[in-house]
Amino acid sequence: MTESAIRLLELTKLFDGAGEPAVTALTLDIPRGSIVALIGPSGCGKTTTLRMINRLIEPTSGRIEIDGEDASLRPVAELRRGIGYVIQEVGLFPHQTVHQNIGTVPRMLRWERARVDERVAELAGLVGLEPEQLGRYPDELSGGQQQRVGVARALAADPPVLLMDEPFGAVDPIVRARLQDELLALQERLRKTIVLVTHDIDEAVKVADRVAVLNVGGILEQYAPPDELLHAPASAFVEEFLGDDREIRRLALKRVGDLPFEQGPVLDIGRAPAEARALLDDARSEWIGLTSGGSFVGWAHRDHVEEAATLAALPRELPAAQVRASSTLREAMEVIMNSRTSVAVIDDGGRFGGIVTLEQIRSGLAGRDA
Amino acid sequence: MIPALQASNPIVRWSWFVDEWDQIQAALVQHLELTLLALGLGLLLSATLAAVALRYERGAPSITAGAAAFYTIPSVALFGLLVPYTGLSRATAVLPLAGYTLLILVTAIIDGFRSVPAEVREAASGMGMSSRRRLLTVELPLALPYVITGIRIATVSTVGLVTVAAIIGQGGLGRLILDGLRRTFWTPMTIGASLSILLALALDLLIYHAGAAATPWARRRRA
Amino acid sequence: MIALPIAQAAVPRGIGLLEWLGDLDTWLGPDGILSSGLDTVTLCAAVMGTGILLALPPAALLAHLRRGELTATALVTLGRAVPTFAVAALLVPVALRRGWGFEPWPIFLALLLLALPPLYLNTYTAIRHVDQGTVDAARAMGFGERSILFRVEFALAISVVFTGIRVAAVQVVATEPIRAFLGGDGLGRYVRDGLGQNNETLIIGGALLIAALAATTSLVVTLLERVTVPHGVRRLRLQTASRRGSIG
Amino acid sequence: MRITIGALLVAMVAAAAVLVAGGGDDDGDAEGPTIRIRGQDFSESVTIAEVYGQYLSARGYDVSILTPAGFRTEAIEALRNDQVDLIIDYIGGELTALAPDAGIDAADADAIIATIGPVHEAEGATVLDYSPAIDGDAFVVRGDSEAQTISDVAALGYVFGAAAACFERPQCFLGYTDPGVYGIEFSDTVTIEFGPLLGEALAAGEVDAVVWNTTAPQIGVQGFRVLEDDQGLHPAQNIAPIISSAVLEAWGPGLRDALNELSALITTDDLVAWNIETDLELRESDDVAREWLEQKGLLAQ
Repeated sequence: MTESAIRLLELTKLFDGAGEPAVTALTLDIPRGSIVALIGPSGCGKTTTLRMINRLIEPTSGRIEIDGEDASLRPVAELRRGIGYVIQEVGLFPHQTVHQNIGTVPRMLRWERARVDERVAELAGLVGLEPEQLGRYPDELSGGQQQRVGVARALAADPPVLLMDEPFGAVDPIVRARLQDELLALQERLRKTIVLVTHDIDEAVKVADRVAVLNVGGILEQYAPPDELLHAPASAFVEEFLGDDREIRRLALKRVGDLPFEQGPVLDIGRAPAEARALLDDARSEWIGLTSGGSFVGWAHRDHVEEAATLAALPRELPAAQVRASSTLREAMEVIMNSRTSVAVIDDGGRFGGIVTLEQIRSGLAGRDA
Repeated sequence: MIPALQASNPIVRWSWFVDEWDQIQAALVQHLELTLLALGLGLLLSATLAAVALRYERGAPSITAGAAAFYTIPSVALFGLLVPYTGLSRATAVLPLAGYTLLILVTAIIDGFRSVPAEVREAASGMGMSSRRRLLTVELPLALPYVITGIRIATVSTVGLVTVAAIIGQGGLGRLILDGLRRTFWTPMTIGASLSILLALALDLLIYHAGAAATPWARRRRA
Repeated sequence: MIALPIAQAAVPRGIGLLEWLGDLDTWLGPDGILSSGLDTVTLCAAVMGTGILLALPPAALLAHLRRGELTATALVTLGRAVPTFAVAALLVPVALRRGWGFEPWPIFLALLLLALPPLYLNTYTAIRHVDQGTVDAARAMGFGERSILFRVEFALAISVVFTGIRVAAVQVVATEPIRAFLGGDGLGRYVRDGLGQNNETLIIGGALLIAALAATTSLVVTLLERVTVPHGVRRLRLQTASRRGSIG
Repeated sequence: MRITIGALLVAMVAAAAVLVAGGGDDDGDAEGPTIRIRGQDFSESVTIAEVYGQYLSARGYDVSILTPAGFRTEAIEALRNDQVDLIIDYIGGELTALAPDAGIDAADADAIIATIGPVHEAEGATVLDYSPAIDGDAFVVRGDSEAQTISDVAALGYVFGAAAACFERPQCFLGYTDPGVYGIEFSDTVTIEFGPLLGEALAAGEVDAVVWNTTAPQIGVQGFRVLEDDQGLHPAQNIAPIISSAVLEAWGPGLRDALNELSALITTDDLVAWNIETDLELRESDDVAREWLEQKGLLAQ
C-alpha cells in the first residue's frame, strides 16, 4: 500500500449533551491518491468523521494527521483552503455567478484576476460545463449542473484532498450514474485523495478503492477494498448491511473483458458446412454463430446446418444479447437473462470479441481474484 | 344652513401652491431629512438588536416583543413625553420615529439572516472563510432582499408618521396639514397629505430599484 | 385665548403612576378606564369586522384568479402612506357639517383605511402563493373552483391571513387614541388630557394602557388563530410572504 | 453590487449625521446673537410672531422665525431650554401656568405682570411691556341662545365643549362648575381640539357652548355670541413679549425699546383683523404681518 495522505488516530467525538459518542476511537489510513468511501446506517458518524477532517467539527479526542502533520496545529482557514469540500446540497452561493462561485477559494488566496479566470475556464471544461453557463446564477442551472459547479469549486485551488458528503444524493439515478462516471474519469487524471460519505452501497462499490463500513456510534466494522468487502464481510453487521444480493453486487466490480477469452461455436460464413457440423458436435450446441469480415452477423440452428450447401445461405437470427468488453458482469448477466438465452455476444464497435455465457460469469465470481 | 364662512376654499387652490412654493419645498426637504434620519438611526439600532438576537437565539423573542411593544405606543403620547427632555427639537421627532422602524427592520434583518441556507453557510466555512468574510460576502448579500423589503415598508410608514411630528414643530409636510386643520383650509391639507403620499411612493420605488440593482441574482426569485 | 396650564383637580400633578392606576376611581365610573376601554374596544372591533368583510373576499378572489398583483401592491403602499390623523381630522368638519356629529364616522373611516392594507395584502399574498401543485392536485381530484378557493387555497393561506388580521388589529388599537383629539373619548383621553394638562403620569399611564390593549389584542388574535387553524397548516407559514411585502 | 447597496447605506447614515450635526444657523452678525422667535400652533400666535420677527428684522436685528409648534407649555419650556429666545404670550395664561395660586385680581394686567415677571426673571427671561391688544377667553353660544351672561347658562342644561386644557383650569371649566363661582351643571362635556372645530361643533349642535377666544373671527361670522363674564372669572389676556434676558442684554436697550414700541401699537382690532385674514380669507400669516407693518410704516427703516 502507498503512503497515507490522511490518518485518523483513535478519533472520538462526543457531542455536548449526548450520552454516546458519535464517533468512537476510529483509526483509519487513507492512502494518497485513492478514493475511500465511508458508509453505514444513519447515526454511524460518517458525516461527523468527514467534518472532523476539515475541522468543521473538532474531535473530543484522538488525532488527525494530514501528510503526517497534526491537523489541529494548522490554522483552520489555511487547512480548509487546502481541502476541497463538496456536500449534497451543493451550497453554491446563490448571489454569485457560476464563475464567481468557482473562483471563491482562488480569490481568497489572492490570485491574480487573470489566473483566476484561466483556472475557472479550465475547471469548467474539466467538469463539463459550457462556457456560457459561467455567467449564470446557480438558480438557473439543473441539479446535476449545480453539482458539477460544486465539484469545480472544490477543486479550484487544486487541493490534494477532496471531502465529499453524499455529493450525488440529491440528483436522479441517471444523472447520478453519469456524475459517478465523471468522477472516476476525473480521478483518473487528477489522482486526488478523496474521502466520500455515502449511504449507497452501489455507489461506494463502484467509485471507491477502499470502503469503511461504520456502525452506529462511529465504530469501524470493516475497512477493505470493495471486492473483499462483498466477498468476505467481516461481521454479521456488515453482512446484513450489504444485503442478500451482495454477491450480485460483486458482479458490478468485474468487466466482461476480465474473463478468459472464449471464441465459442462461431465460424466465418465463408467456411464449409462440414466444419460447422464438427464444431457443433464438439461444443454440444444447438446453435452456431456466424461472422463475416470479423463482425458477428447472426445465429444459425443445427437443423438448418445439416441440409445447407453453404453457410452464407443459412437462415440467421440476430443475437438477442450483446455486450461490450467494458460492460460489467452485472450488466452482462442482466442482458443475458432478459434475452431468455444463456449467452451474449461481445461486440466492440462492430468487431466480434467472443462470447460470454452465464456459466462463465458464475465461475468468474467463484474466486476472489478471478 | 351654514353661512359662507370663508373665502373660496377649494380642495386645492393652485395659486397658493405657486405662491407658497418656498414653504412647500422647505416642508418637503424637512420631511425627507426627518425620514432619512429616522431610517438611518433605526437601521443602526435594528442592526445592533438583530445581531444580538441572532447571536443569542433565546433573546430574539424578547427583542422582537420589545420592538412590537414600542410600536404600539401612540406617537402623539411619545412626542409629548419627550418634549420636557429634548424640547421642540429634531431629536424629539427622530427618536420615536426611529423607534417605530425597529419592529419592521429587526424582523426583516433576522428573517434575512435566517433565510441564508445552512448548506451555503457550511460550504463557506468548509472553504476556509473567516466568519467575518462569510458575513460580509455571503450572509449579508443573501439577507439583502429581506432587509430591502423591510426598509421599503419602514420608509413608507415613516414618511406617514413624520406628519405627526408637526405637533412638535418638526413635521415637514405635516406642518402644512396642521396649518390647514387649524384654519379649515383644504389646500395645505390636501397638498401636505398628497405630497406625503407621493414622497412615500417615490422613496419606495427608489429603494425597490436600488435593491433590484443590488441583488441581480434574485431576479428570478423575485419574479 | 385658552391657556394650556397645569392640572389641579381630577388628577393632581405629581401623582405617581402606580398610585393613579391603583385608585379604584381611575377604573370605574363613566370616565373610568373600563368604560373608556370598552369604547375603544367596541370601535376597534367594528373597524376590524368591517375591514375583514371588505378586504378578504376581493383579495381572495383576485388572488385565486391570479389578477391584480401590481394593483394590490400599489394600493397597499398607498394605503400605508396615507397619514391617518390627517384623514380623520379632515373628515371631522365634513361630518359635522353634514350633521353626522364628531363620531364615529370620521375616526371609523380613517381607521378602516389603516386596517385594509395589511388585511388585503396578506390575504392576497398568501393565497397567491399557495403551492400551485396543491391547487392542480385538487383540480385533478375534481374540486370545483369554489371548493379550491375555500377548501384548499384559503385553508392553506389562513395562517398568513391571520397575521394580516393581527397586524391590522394592533395598528388599529394603537392608532384609535387619535379619536380623543377629535371630539371623542376612548382610551386616548388620558394621553390627550395629560398633554393638555402637562401631566406626565396621565400621558405615560394612557400610553401604557393603549400598549397593553394592543398587546392583548395581538394575543387574542393569536389564540383565535390557534383555535381556528388546523395544526398542520400553522406550520406552513409562508416564508416568502414577508419577503414579498406582506407584514408579519 | 454589494458596493452599491453598501454605498447607499453609508450615504444614508452620512447624510443623517450631517443633518443631525447641522441645523443651527450661524450668527455671523457682529452686534448680537440671532433672536429666535417661535409662534404657538394657532393662527393668531403665528401672525404675532411674524409681526414681531419681521419688525425686528427690518430694524437690523438678526432674526430667525421658527416653525410654529406646541402651545404655552412647550413655548415656556423652549425658552427655558434655550431653544427659542423670544415668545409673545397672553399674560392671563402665563399667570395660570406659572402662579396659579397667586391670589391676585386676575383682571388686573399690572398685577399679573408683577407676579409673573419675577418668575421669568429667575429663569433668565424678561417680560416686557404688555400690549393693549387683548385676546381673552370667550364663553361662546349660538345666536339663538336665551343666555346673556355665563350665569344664565346654569338653568339651561347645556352640553359644553372645550379643549382638553380648559377642563382642569380654575379660570375655565372648574370655575364654571364651581358652586362658589358659576355653579353650572352641564348635561355633558366634549373635548374638542382648539380652533375652528369649536365653531363647527357649536354650529352643528353637537355642543351648546364652547370656550373660544374673543378674537376668533368665526364668532361673528357664524352668528355666535360671547356671553358676559359676570363673575369676572377670565383673567386679563393682553399680549406681551417674553425674551431671554441674555439676548436682551447682548443687544442693548435699543431692542427693549423697539419691542415696547411695537407692543404699544398693536390693538385688539388688529388681532381680529389678522385672524379674519388668515382664517377666513385664508391668507398666509407672513403676508398679513408684512402688510400690516407696511401700513404702519414700520418696514420703511
